[in-house]
Amino acid sequence: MNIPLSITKNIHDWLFEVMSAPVATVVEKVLIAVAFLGFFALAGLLLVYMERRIAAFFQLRLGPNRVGPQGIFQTIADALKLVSKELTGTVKADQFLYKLAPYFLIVASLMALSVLPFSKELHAFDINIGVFFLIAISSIGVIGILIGGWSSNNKYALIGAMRSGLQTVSYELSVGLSILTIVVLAGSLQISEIIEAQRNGWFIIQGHIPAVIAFMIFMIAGTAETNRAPFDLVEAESELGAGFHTEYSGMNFAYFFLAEFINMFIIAAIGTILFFGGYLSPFGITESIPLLGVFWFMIKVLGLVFLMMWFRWTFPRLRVDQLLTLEWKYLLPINLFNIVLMAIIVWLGLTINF
Amino acid sequence: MTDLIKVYKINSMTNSDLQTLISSWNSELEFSEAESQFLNITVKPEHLHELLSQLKSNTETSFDYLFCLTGMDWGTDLGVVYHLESTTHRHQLVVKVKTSDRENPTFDSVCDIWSTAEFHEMEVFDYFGIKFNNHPNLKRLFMPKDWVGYPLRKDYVDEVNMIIK
Amino acid sequence: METTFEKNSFKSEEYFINMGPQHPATHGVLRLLLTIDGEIIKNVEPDLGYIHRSIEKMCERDSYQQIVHLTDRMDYLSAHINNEAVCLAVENALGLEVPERVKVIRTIIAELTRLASHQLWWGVMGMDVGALTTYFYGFRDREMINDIFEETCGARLTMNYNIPGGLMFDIHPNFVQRTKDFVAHFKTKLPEYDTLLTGNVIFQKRTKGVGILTKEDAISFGTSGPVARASGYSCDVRKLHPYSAYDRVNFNEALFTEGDTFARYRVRIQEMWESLAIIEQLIDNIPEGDYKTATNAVIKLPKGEFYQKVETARGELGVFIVSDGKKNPYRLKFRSPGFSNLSALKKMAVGSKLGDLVAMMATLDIVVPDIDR
Amino acid sequence: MGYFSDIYNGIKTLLTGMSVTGKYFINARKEIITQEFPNNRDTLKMFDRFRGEVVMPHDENNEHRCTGCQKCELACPNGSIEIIWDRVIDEETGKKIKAIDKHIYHLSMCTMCGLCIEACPTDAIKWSQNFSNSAYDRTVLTKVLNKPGSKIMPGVKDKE
Repeated sequence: MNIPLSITKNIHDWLFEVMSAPVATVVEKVLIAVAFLGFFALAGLLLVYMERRIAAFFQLRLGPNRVGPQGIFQTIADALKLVSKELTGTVKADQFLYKLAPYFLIVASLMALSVLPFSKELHAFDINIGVFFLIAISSIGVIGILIGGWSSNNKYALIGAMRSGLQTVSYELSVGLSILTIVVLAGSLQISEIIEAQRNGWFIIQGHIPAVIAFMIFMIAGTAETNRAPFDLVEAESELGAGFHTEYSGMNFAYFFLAEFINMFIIAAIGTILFFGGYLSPFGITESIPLLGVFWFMIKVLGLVFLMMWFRWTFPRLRVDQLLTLEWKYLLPINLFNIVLMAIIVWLGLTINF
Repeated sequence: MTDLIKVYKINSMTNSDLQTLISSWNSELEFSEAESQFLNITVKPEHLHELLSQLKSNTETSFDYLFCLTGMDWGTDLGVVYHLESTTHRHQLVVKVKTSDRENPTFDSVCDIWSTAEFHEMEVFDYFGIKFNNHPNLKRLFMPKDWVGYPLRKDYVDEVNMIIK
Repeated sequence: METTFEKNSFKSEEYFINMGPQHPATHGVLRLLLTIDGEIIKNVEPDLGYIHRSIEKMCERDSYQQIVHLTDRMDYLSAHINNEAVCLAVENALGLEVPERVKVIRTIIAELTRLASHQLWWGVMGMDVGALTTYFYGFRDREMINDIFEETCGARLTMNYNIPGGLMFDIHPNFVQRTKDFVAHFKTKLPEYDTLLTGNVIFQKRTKGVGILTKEDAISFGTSGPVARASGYSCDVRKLHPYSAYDRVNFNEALFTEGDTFARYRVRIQEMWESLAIIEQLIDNIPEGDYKTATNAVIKLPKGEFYQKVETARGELGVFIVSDGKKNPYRLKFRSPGFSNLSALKKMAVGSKLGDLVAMMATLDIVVPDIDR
Repeated sequence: MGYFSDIYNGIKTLLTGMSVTGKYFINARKEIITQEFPNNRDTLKMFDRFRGEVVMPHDENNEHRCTGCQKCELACPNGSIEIIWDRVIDEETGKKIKAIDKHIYHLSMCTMCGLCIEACPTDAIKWSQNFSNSAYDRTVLTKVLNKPGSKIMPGVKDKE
């Protein structure tokens, strides 16, 4: 664990000064965990607020604007309401799995959050297989959906959960392959190295044609991974009511809801890291101030999140067989072809470097 | 505009032509044009299915569109009124069937001739208690399954729910 | 040699699902009993009566003026056209000739009602296939029509503007200008409907070839309105049996032959253009004159049977009045378009997927109070 | 080749769809169609003909125009109107005439069809334009339209 960024380094040094090394390590880990939990909650609430406002503007409405300035505390009020609500559920549900499911989902998204670099070396967990770790962790979440839908003893929930299973299994492939295309270009799986390799131009420019194709596939498959419209078959409200979380209420429901938004954040963050240079500023304009990396990272992530929201509020939903057709007939072959193309481009040195 | 109406009404048979043609099939039919804008045929229950299927299959009449099926309570008689239209000839016809049996009124179903009759006959059964032979799924459609009585009959009494002015 | 392979060992299991009475896609309190094998629908059985108010029985009790307001509550999206049907039936039975002004105003408002109904349908159709934003665009345009209604009739939905013999009161002085403004506004917005939803590749994939109803089936199931016209059965009552001012306007009957969900969608979009054309032809030519003819305070129809059909936004509405000469009808039957259209659902839905059923229900454009009455 | 043209056309239609919603997003502030309802309750003006509820206008002398002919009661399809009347001696002519004691209006049963106002021969009742009439207690919705102690306007007579 190396956190040399000035603030975090100071805290690190201070902690090891005032207490013995083992205690300091534990305290430091706890502090990091608390920071991430706080970030998780805050980012989730902010994204929910952002979604509601943006949706309102697409739909010629105002959106929440009563609680706090411009309604910014609306989602906090909603969260408080959800916390205070009774947890209802079906009697015949498989109680253990039923209660376990939301935590599965939320732990999976939290773990994925840990490898994201918010700025240069503001990193909780920079392992050398970072991208691989991300893909592996992000597909654990679907188990939460599956057991949630299965255990709530509701047919609508079951249909939703099964749809989610097949959707994730297929689109996992496309996400992985489109990330692989970029890994071919970067030559590393370590996230910090991938970002540093983009100092000479973001990968979407370095890799030009295959990178743009990979980006489009990544956005489509990523939207499908997070079960958002137009791929929201899992909770298709006009077909299944609420899908897999039909029987959940109160905070259990809120976990599902927050996890969806955090997953969206993670997909957008992966997109930023792989295609738009992560925390790197455009043309290196704020190279000297590492803390501004957080700002650039968030700007880029929120831009991609906005794009996903734009998809959601424009497109109709696909049918379940069309979802599979899109993946296996279109995205997968193009993706395989795209990797070969990228390999040829890297081999011949046709990348664009500044 | 009038041309268009003419195009839509091509090959239409007049009421008297229809009467001559249909009366040649069955001599026991009663025809009437009084008090109605259509030609009315009153048919005995036992000839109902035969007449209606002939009305549809005969190419000159070809009444293939059953646009209204009404249950009726004429005080003493229960019955059904069929409003028919031909989509090729665009002429219209009304067929009525009556029975004086109020305990167990039964007619032949016309579901096999016009599919729409399935729902309409369920509605008639629900309101008037008229049963239809060979109906695939005769049950209460609108009223609760355990409702007693047939609410649109004239002798139906419900002192709780009905407000008589 | 007898094979040891048993088919039954691979048999999939069918199960029941209750779609409704509270379900977002059934547009009201309609309950569908679905038998499903995985995602594939094996059987659909509608269970009706959740909003049954026995309007036909109430009609036997009420006077003819009072019946009119009950019809608002049947198909509330074409309330004015329902009112018109009863009024026309009573007027025809009495042999009453209503002033030209009434006929033209009735026609304009009927077409505005149709537009409002189709706009709502378009919004909800988009929502059913998952595009939530269409709902608000549809409502934005519908709101202008509702304002016109509110200014002239006093109510936005259940207007009860017709009375036997004419209209309850004259049109508001702003009516003509507001209607013209609306037509000008909507002509710029209707193409947007196409770019947003009609052309969308996902929408087309969701609707093309889904829920096919052949012409023979459409006729046999007694369907009418856009559902029948999408199957190639020309059944526009406004053309076949013109009433009010429809005999003097020029419009085309929207007719498609594919019979699938997309054809039903296109019929309604086409109908919106035709309705705009009808309004444009009439709005400048509202003749001067009375807004009603005097009738007796107590209307008694002559003894006999009277049938009147009109074209509502959903199809052919028939009003069958049996009169015994008293001040209230002996029997009054409403042949509602949604009832017959719904009966064709089973034919369309069996064998398709759960998502398709929602799209089919959307293009059947069911209003449940119209079915249950 | 149809494979690639499918992809091309598909993406094109998706982008045109996004351009429509994107245009509205950029102009979002100008084209808002919703109202912030309870906040603008005081300034909201309904149309003149809006059917809020039935009221009976009184003039400054606490006089109304209702003769108690009960035509509105008869015209009402759902029995929302009840008139309790009595015979009083007319001061001018000395004859006994009908006069209302109470004109009771059940807003909870009213369907706003307007037949009573059509039927009234003396224009005694009319629509008011108030809205959001819902209440927590049903009895609040049963209203007596004539004010206590009110009389009929002089000169208003039944057309017999």
